Amino acid sequence: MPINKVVYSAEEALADIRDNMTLLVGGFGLCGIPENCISELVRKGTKGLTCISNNAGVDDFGLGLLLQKKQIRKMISSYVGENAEFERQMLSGELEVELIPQGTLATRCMMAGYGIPAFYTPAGYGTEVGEGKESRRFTYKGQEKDYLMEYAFDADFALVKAWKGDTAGNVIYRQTARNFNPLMAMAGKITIVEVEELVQPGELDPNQVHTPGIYVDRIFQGTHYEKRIEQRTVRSK
Amino acid sequence: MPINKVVYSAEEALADIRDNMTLLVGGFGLCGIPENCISELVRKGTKGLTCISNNAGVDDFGLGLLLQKKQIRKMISSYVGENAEFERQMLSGELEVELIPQGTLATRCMMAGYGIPAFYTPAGYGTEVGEGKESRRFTYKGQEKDYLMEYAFDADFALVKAWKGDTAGNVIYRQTARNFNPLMAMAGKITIVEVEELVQPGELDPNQVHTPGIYVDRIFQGTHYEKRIEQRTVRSK
Amino acid sequence: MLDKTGIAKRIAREVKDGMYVNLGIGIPTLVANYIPEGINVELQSENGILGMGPFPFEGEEDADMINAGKQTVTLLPGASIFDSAMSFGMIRSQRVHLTILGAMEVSENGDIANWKIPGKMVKGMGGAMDLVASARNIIVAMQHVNKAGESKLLPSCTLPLTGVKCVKKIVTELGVFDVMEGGGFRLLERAPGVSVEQIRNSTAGKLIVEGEIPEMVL
Amino acid sequence: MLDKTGIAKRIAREVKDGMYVNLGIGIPTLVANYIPEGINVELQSENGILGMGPFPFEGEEDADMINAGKQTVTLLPGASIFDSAMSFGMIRSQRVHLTILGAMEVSENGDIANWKIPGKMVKGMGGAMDLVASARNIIVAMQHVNKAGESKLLPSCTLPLTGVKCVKKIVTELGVFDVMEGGGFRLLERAPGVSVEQIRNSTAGKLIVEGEIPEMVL
Repeated sequence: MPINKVVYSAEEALADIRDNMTLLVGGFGLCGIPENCISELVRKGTKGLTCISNNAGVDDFGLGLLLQKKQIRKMISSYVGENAEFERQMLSGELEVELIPQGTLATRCMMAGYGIPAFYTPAGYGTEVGEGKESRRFTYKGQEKDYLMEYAFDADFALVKAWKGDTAGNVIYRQTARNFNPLMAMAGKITIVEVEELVQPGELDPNQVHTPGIYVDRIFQGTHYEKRIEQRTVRSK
Repeated sequence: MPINKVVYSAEEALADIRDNMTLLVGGFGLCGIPENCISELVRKGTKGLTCISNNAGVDDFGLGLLLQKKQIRKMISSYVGENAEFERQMLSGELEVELIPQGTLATRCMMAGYGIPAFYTPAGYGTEVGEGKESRRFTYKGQEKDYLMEYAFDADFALVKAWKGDTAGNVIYRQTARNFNPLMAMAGKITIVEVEELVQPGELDPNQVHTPGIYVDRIFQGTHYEKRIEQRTVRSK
Repeated sequence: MLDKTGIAKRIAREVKDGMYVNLGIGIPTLVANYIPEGINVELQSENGILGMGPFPFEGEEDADMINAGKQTVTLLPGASIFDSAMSFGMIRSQRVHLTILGAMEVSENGDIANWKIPGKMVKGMGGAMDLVASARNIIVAMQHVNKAGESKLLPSCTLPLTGVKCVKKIVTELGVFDVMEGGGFRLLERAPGVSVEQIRNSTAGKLIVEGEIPEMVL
Repeated sequence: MLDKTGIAKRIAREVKDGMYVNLGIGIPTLVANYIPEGINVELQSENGILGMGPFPFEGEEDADMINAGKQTVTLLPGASIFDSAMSFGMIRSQRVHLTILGAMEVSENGDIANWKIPGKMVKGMGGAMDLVASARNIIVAMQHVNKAGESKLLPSCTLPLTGVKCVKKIVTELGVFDVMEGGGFRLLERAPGVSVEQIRNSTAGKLIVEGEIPEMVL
């Protein structure tokens, strides 16, 4: 039998998340966010959190729910618009914010999962993102260019949303709800995945697994997904 | 319409591969090797090649076919057993060989595809693999450890074998024939993919594409796949 | 003078057959509507799409299918989905040929500022810093002057930079400009009804005008 | 004294419920056969498998489904396939808990040599250098002495190293040894019928014998 990663609720999955921990939270805007994990953090009332997440949700959904309750001490993100409470807390100094380039954010997660402590990227060189960082000139594929040294993230937990998963922790994401999720799944010291559908080992095609179960410590079937759309844009038939 | 990457033969695909170029060649042992591309290199008689490939084939198959014809000047591999002609050429000094750890080989391909010129890995630190390389001590996830700096590969062509691909260059690999193929597909200045089955855009599930077409410059349907097994191990019913 | 649509139309002519293109939010997004028939290009969206299609028909929106502007979109045949690391991997490795984005300021050596106004609410750079540090070809679509009437084509940027020496071309309501290797905005085309003099008056950075400057034909 | 099967059986007892394990070629491969019932472990093969199963039934071999030893294998339910970069990613990030591999020499500070004999044909390190540089727990399965009768447990290795200060435990035909932080092979168990004296005579490196050493029960 494969190693069983199933827990029966968000409450059980998040039981050992304590105040002042650092969490990686998957999703891009409101797409592919771990709704059940976020609700459970609100319920628990965990405080002083550092959240690494591409965005900060909207006022009344996603990480915005944690901001409302002042549970977040620091956000590490690439883009944080669309959130009035966020803005208020940031300008008043209640909330610490570190903004980093989106590709750097994604890659720092991946490198954590790949056991690579540091790497070089051109993003942010010559800007205030590069201030205080080591830089280095490389000639690569004939182009000479300056790069910043960036470090892999080191976070306590990763909270990840996937589409389907099996009890061994193998998961598949759906469409652009993939985004940062597989990267954060590899990066947490402990990785918790909530899925829309939990299946038995053998039901997923091994060839099509996005995140192998070895990266997943706990998996549970989420409930009541709202999957809110941030910008509903359509054309007429 | 998506961008069309189809060429009609190995001959057309490899037309501009010239003597003394550097090629990334996918496969692990004889599993997932670009059989049609290798045959075409034999036919063309291209000489002085540097081949980056995990292994060097066997005497009469895979890259062994190029070794027989003395078309390879240098091999960059992690493991090169199982090949008498290889051994003869290496010991006589006709063939230059650079051995590097398998994970470093894989990661140097991936980094090329990710535009990251250099990264740090612990593999080979304190061994002769580390001689002449920069090393550096990092504390990551609480462990202090020494790492070597390694560079992304810079190769002229990547020769890749996939299972199914569409005309836009999106491809899917099958089982462990995946191995180095998706990594090398990202790493070539020009990437050539041969597939067992070429399909129309829309026939592959976008969610399940392993290598997006943007990394593929030319794709063609291969023929006469032998798919030789190196070690046939079975149990009785 | 060009309106936003005009700027988008003019930029669409820079999009060539076989290109992978990343379009920023605002005017750049409009460019997709004016790519000529018969030109095969694929749009990349940095949240993980290659082969992005138009907005969905009403009632067919999928919360799991959005673009980098968080708008619901569709996929075209031959599309693929990937994670954010691979997305920026293809950007950094220059497989994405062309990036079109907006700017608050561009300097005559190609520096760009488009993410932060000190003292105001800062929303973040999103993927812009990765894009401008990576793409071989970066075209800026923007208004020539800001709301206070000040030129946005400057000797050097006053706002915090997004990237250095990266912008290759600028299209504004007044004209089309190449950013020169040695510094300076070389005027290539005037917008309909706009004079070189008008452009000169609105350009604070070094303007290079060589020979007769044609009026743009859209 | 243990035969190869005995060494494999003894090592199998180090495999605990919930572990991801990478088995090298040779004796380590045999370990899979002796993992106790009721213990759920998953085997990782560095060419890109998690959840590797036994050899296929005759006639069911698939050329696309091999292990790192290039042998045809099968997958168990819950298996997954991935590329070589991710495979070594999970190794380097220590999600693979236990690596079991052979060696030509181990030194009393945990250095290992198992890939190269100068002057002889060199086949390469394969994935061994990545594995030993990464895993938290590395167990070596080997003969105690080489064909020339010389000890393979040494004060320091004479052959080119595969990795430094990484081996945690050694199982040979003579016994089980912990490699100590401060240096030295601490004898934990004697193989059936083997005396401490025999082990001492076959061990060139510092041997630590504290108290009564139990004979192994298989």
